[in-house]
Amino acid sequence: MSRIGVFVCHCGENISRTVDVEQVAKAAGEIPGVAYSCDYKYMCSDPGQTLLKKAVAEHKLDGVLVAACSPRMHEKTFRKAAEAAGLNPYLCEMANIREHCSWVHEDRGMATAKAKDIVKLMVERVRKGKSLAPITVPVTKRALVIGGGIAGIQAALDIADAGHKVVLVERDPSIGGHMAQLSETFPTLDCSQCIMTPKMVDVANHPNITLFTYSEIEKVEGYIGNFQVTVKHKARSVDEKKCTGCGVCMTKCPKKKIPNEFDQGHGMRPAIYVPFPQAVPNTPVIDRENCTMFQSGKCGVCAKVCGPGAVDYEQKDTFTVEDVGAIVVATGFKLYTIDRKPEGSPIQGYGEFGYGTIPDIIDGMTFERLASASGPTGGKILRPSDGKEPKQVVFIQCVGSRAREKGISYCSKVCCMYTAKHTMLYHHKVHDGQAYVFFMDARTPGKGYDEFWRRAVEEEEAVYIRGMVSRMYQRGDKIVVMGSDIQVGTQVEIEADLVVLATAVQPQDGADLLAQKLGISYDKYNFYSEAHAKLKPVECATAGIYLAGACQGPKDIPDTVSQASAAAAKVMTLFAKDQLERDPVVAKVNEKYCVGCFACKKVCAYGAIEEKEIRDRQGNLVKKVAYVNPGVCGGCGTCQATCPSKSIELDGYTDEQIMAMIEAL
Amino acid sequence: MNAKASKTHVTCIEPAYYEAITEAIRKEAVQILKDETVVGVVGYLPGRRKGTASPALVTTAEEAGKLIFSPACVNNLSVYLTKAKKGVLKKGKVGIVAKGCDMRALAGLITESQLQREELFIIGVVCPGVYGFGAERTGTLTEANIARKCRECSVHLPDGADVAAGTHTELADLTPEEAEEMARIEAMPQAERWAFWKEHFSRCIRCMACRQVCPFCYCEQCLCDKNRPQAVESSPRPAGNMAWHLVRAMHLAGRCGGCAECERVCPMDIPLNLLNRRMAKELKELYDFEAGLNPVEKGPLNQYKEDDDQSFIK
Amino acid sequence: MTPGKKRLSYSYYPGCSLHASGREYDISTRALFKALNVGLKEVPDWFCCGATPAHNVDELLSLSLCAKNLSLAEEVEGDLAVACAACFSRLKTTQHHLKEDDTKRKQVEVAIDGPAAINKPVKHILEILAREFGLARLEESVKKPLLGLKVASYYGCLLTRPPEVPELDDCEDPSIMEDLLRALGAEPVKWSHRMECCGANFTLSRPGVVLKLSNAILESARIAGADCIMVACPLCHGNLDIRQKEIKEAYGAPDSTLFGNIFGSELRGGSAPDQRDVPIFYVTQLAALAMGVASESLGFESVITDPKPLLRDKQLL
Amino acid sequence: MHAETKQHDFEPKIVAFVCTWCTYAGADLAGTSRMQYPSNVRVLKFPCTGRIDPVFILRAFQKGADGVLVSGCHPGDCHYMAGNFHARRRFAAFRALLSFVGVDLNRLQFSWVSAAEGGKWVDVVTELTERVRTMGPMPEFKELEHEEQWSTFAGASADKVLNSPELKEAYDSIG
Amino acid sequence: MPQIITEQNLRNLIDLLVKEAKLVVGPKLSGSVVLYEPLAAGSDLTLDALPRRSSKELFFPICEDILSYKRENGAMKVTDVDRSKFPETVLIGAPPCDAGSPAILDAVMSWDYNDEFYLERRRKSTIVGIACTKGDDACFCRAVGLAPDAEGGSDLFLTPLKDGSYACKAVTDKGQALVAAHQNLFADGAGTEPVPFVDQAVEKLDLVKIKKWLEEHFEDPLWEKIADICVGCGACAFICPACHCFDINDEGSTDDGVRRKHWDACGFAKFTNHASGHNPRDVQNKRYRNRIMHKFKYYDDKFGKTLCTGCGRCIRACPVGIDIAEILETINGKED
Repeated sequence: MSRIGVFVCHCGENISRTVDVEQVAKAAGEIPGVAYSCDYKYMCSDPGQTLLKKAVAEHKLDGVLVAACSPRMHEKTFRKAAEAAGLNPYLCEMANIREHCSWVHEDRGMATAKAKDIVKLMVERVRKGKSLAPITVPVTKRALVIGGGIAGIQAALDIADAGHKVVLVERDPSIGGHMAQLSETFPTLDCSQCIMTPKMVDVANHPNITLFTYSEIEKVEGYIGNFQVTVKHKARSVDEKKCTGCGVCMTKCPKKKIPNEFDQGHGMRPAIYVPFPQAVPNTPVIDRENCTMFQSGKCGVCAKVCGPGAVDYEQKDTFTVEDVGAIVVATGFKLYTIDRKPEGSPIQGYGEFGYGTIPDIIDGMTFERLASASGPTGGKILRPSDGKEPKQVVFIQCVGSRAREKGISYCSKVCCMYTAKHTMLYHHKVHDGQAYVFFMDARTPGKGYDEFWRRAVEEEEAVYIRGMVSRMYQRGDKIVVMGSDIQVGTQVEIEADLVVLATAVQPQDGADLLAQKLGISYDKYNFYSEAHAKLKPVECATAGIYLAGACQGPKDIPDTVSQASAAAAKVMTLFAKDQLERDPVVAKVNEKYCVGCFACKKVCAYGAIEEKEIRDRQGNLVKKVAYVNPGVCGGCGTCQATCPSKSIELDGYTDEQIMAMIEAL
Repeated sequence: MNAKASKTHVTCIEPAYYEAITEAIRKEAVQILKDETVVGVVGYLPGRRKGTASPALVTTAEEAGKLIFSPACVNNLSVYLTKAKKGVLKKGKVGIVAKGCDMRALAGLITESQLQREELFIIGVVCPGVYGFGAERTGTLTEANIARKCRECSVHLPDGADVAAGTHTELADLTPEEAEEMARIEAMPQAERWAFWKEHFSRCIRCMACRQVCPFCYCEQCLCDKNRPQAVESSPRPAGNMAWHLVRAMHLAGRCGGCAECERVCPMDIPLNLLNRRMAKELKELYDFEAGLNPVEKGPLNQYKEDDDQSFIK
Repeated sequence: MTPGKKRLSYSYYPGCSLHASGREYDISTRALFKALNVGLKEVPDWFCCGATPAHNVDELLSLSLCAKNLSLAEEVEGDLAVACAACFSRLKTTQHHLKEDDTKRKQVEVAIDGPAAINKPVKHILEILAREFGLARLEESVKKPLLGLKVASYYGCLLTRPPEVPELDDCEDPSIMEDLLRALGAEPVKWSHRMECCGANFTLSRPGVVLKLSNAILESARIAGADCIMVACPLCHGNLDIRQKEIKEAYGAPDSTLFGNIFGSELRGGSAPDQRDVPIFYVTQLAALAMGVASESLGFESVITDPKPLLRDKQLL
Repeated sequence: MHAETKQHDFEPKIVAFVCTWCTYAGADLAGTSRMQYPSNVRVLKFPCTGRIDPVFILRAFQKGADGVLVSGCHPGDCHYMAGNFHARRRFAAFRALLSFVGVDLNRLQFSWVSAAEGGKWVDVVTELTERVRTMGPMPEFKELEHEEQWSTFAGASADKVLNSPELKEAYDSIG
Repeated sequence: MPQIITEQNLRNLIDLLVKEAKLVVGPKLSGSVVLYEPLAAGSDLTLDALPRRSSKELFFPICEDILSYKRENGAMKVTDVDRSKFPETVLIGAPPCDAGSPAILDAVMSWDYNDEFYLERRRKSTIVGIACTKGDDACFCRAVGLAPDAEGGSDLFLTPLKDGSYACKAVTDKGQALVAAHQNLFADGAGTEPVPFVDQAVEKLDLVKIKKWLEEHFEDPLWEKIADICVGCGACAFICPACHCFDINDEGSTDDGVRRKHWDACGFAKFTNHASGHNPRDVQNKRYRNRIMHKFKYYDDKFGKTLCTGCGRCIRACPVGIDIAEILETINGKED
């Protein structure tokens, strides 16, 4: 038999005006299990709290109910007071007779009756409640950043500058990402590489950063504060420790005509290469697919010319396990390839545009490379088919973006601005050329953005045609662009020398697979989902994993950098304490009765539920049951409602508590 | 009764067809036991009384040679593979004779991590139908004595079995009594529906036969056996009975493959499968989900779409 | 173990054109289905689907016309096969609207005095051939492959648009006709105007428009090196076939206005355009030919642009 | 401003199962804004609608609720990301089941009420309370609670046996 | 002096008894099944089929309240059920396999503890048994020592005659009293020939031999063989006229509730589950063995009776076709 104390607060007159608090206290005293009840003017005041503490001691109370305002207001206050009196704070509850009663009802009789009922319900809740101890989780103060684009670089630098160790993993041979490919950046037209490469060098030189390029995430285990991440280091065929980065191997490599991915396939590179001259690390890799040595076993020139003997054809993929406490995911984006319908994707292709079959239809990133001083044309705008300078260039916006009929409904956010930038760069370089832009509307919400766009239209003479393009085809050496101008209300055809498509921003290939390894959720396009669209835009639902950059949704550079720094700040907050303390309202499994159907695991949004093997003393597998990682559990209780046998139970909201409350109705 | 008798009885299937299935099952079962592919085979043996058969767990080739298949082989044998009824067969791969409707349960159990496909050797039966409960159990299976679920069978081909016994594939076109009954109940005024079910549930004696034959009632602790807290009264009174059957229907929603065993075994003739079919229909309409067609990752109530119907929510 | 594949069988809505100007389409469809041993049973007492005019004048009328035809079709067993792209579009559009809009459905059901068969599956001949009968089976059944025949497959406006109605293929970049042609042994050409409008039912009211649009299509096919054009619509067939002579007269001169309002075009002029005759085939004519159906029963006599010289040239006659 | 407190013949018992983050907070807002609504509702707080088991609703009806409200965060606003999405499916199914066995769904209301929607909370509660008030007490589950198998009646007291009208008539005729 | 009663008078008798404020219970069509239920009139009586549940529930209800409790002002108030309100009851139309069950159960109900709930109902009841002319291939009453015309347990026994009337025999004083009170409905005479009985597939068993075998074979491979397929439901026990296990449950809250007694079955996995979690009958065949042992050995040991009337209900109802008659035949045929 429990000994519960009920304290009914007048809240000045806020409650007592409509609720007969004395009666409520009296009725409470008659509820089975209540050992003491009283009413008091201000329970939250110091004397009120003292009253509570004294009563706990005097009447040997084992649970406390304060009938007062909303628990959202003072639950913490009273739980602290109860704790000070020697009770477990979770055995202190509040009955909300102010917001839910005295303030919303006028009839004194009805309000008093309701207040009594509320108290009765809550007494049952306290009676069936359990002592709970806060959950503590140790924190490994080392972070993993996945992706070495501007987002990953920024996050890694911020965390490292705060004094924590960081592991930065990049899939490609060099960090830098897409930003390193850009020519100039809007809205200031400063050179992308000029602002990017110093940051790349900072990463390489930072004592707190361990950089793994040409590496991928193989497996992720553990939970917030305690992840074990297996990193796969792909065989570079060049020993990073020995290589001095002299570059002789690259100049001597006999196979030089391999389309360079960094230049969107428009420049050439040898089989042993660094993607671009400012690459970090400046250590080449051998592209085994295209290397004569690997394909036929004959060549070996690079090994012969390498002074330090760094070239190693026998190198294998290696794996390391990194212990980290937090993970920042910054895997970035790719541009939508529109010539075909991607396998298994909800997105349709744009076969009618002839992309992929007509060489002079290129995407925005290719145009960036053409306009870049370090690009394949040395910064001259020359079209791919015949190297001529295009005099009429058509830019088409929203290719794939905002195209519901093609399966993508979102806006790619950066295209309006970079297309405007492209028209300017083009106009600066080809003075007698004409740029046309097909667009739906120009979206320019950013500092200095609209001014920039207006400059493209008003000063740089780009012709903006509001409308979409239906079809393009080659006619002679021209590309016929058939479209509409909805402002004039006519169909338009332009014979263009070059067409630039502002194709949609999409998550990187394999984003879904990485999400599955990390146990984070992603939307139908494979963009990673934040925990809350407004208030937790950086956190993943899975505790300890944070998002930065375009992997979460299309973003421009300033937004990406902001989010990366925000993610870094979140990591630092986590690392500020040695132990992570969590509310003990988490689910627990009754292993005796769990039959391992794992319905709970299927509905858990946090990935908190694991499969656990139960073995007998001989080590034979008896059964598999669910196990809740208390460090990860969010405490929603969806698992319990789903479990048919109720073998999983949410502390603080047990079936026994709820049933008793319903019984008391 | 009489109205039924005056109907022409379409002969659904010749007895010789069942004999052919029997032969095929025996051959396969003997073989897999002989070559030790499996540790045992769950099949059917004839009962003492004419027109009856019992489930059997055979472990020797000799016993396997006596297995049968007939219209009396009504049981869904997958129940013998679930945890709650475990321990009767040794660990290892098990052979099982399964009709199309039973295979839906197997698929569901695989979905729910209760079975592994590689631990099963499924002898699928191209089932032309079985006897209805309480129907005439002798002679040919006809429209008069075929089970209600078989009248609207859509899964008589055991897709996904290791081997299939039987070749006959054409089913007679019978009136879908179950669907018609469901439509009849749905068309009733609300109070009449309540009266209909109240009468049925009040008769329930809580013998738990429905639960015990159900392949999906494999919980080690049934919610309805729990007493702290007691979510459902365990005493056989109308109130607890109603709660029990509603809870069960809810727990089976999205999982039940429609073998109708619960309804068949009910000694009080409560049309339990109607509840399960109603839920299946709802989930099909709302989420385009049909249980047990294949092992899947998640059932309809273990997943969601952001644009799920919410017209009922204010 | 697997049950033997049932013989495919369809109910059939030919539509007015196929009983008049597009008779070749009808007879070749019947001949082809017979050759493939696919059942085809004409819906008794069918009438006009309302085509393009009705829905521009009276929506309820246009929906009711199709709904009534659909309920007539419901009486005949098998999915409803439709050859005419316009009829197909109207029937599917009607089903689409009535499924989406309960109020409309009720109005229509009052008008036709019965339930609207909104769930009767309506299939275009193309999807029956390529999907239901199947390309593989079709390829197996070919007796006389159309080797060396370069065909421009012309979809026109209605077959695939809007995507949610016909649900036939990718609406702007379909491939079903090309796939079919390959199965028949012919060579589909890549060309630019396969999705453009031929002018359709402006054929009487504004022939000038039709001439302009159809010319663009024919010219584009010639540029792509096509020997002929394959269509799946009697209206397209009419415009492209019957008007070839007129088009030559109107656009024979090199300075064509083919490309409309061109910004700063430097391409005008040049050599005189190619003036080859381009025979227009119905998909069923070519398919039936490949199946070895006698050419006499495919209606090649009744078209204006004579295809026989081409077929003889390719040794297909 | 002060509306006259009406006396009603029937005060329905309304039980509300709400999530703590949105609807409970919304109800708090209604309080701080001093909005008025019928006092019939009794609120049970859950962390999330995802925690709400259909059994609770059943139990509430069995224990005498005349109307039940289940309310949580709007889709996409769930504090736990997806609890309300799971709840939405679960309750869609449960409604179908209740309706099939003859429960009037007018007594069971689902709603999304956010922490900012104090007004909506008032509307939802008022509407449900008044609707149920016009419907009268919910007889089904309550009656069931007092019914027994016949042989049990034969034990407790003879008058309980008279559950069927004919039987009652027969016994009444005895005088 | 032999007497007969016409079918119409039998129904009239029911009408009269109802008027006398007696609870008259007999086979009645309830929905699609025939059950023993209170009859409102003679026309309700259905003698076409054996009711699905046995008549034991008349004395041993599926579920009954024992007491109710409520905490008031800190003290627990307990209210007992008033057994004096149990009505006078007449059971009409029970075949020997049902009518005979109280004769078996009385022993256990009044053994070391008098089950007053059961006994009070027994005292207030009169049983009108009827010879059984139906029967099917599941029936085996002859094999357990009863017969379609066994009078044991009946106060008044009816035998169907070929002309549709019934020969009556008052077996006990209660039966005699019933006839005496309604003498005008009965006529003197032997009547026509009785309706013949149906042959039974399992005619005779040596119950002594079976008991002996059971004594010696607590452990035997037979148990696994016959009962591994048992799925552990309670259908057989619940519809059995002789099974009498029950469970007691408090329902409601800890402060306000009812203590209820209701049927239980040894087939349930939780039947012998100890609070410790240990279960002495840990697998299903041990539970099924208990069912056989209890019926054919333990009960006989204690009370000298077989706990089975051969009604065949469990055979018909078993979801997996376990056939108790077949098992008994098997044991009966054992050499050792």
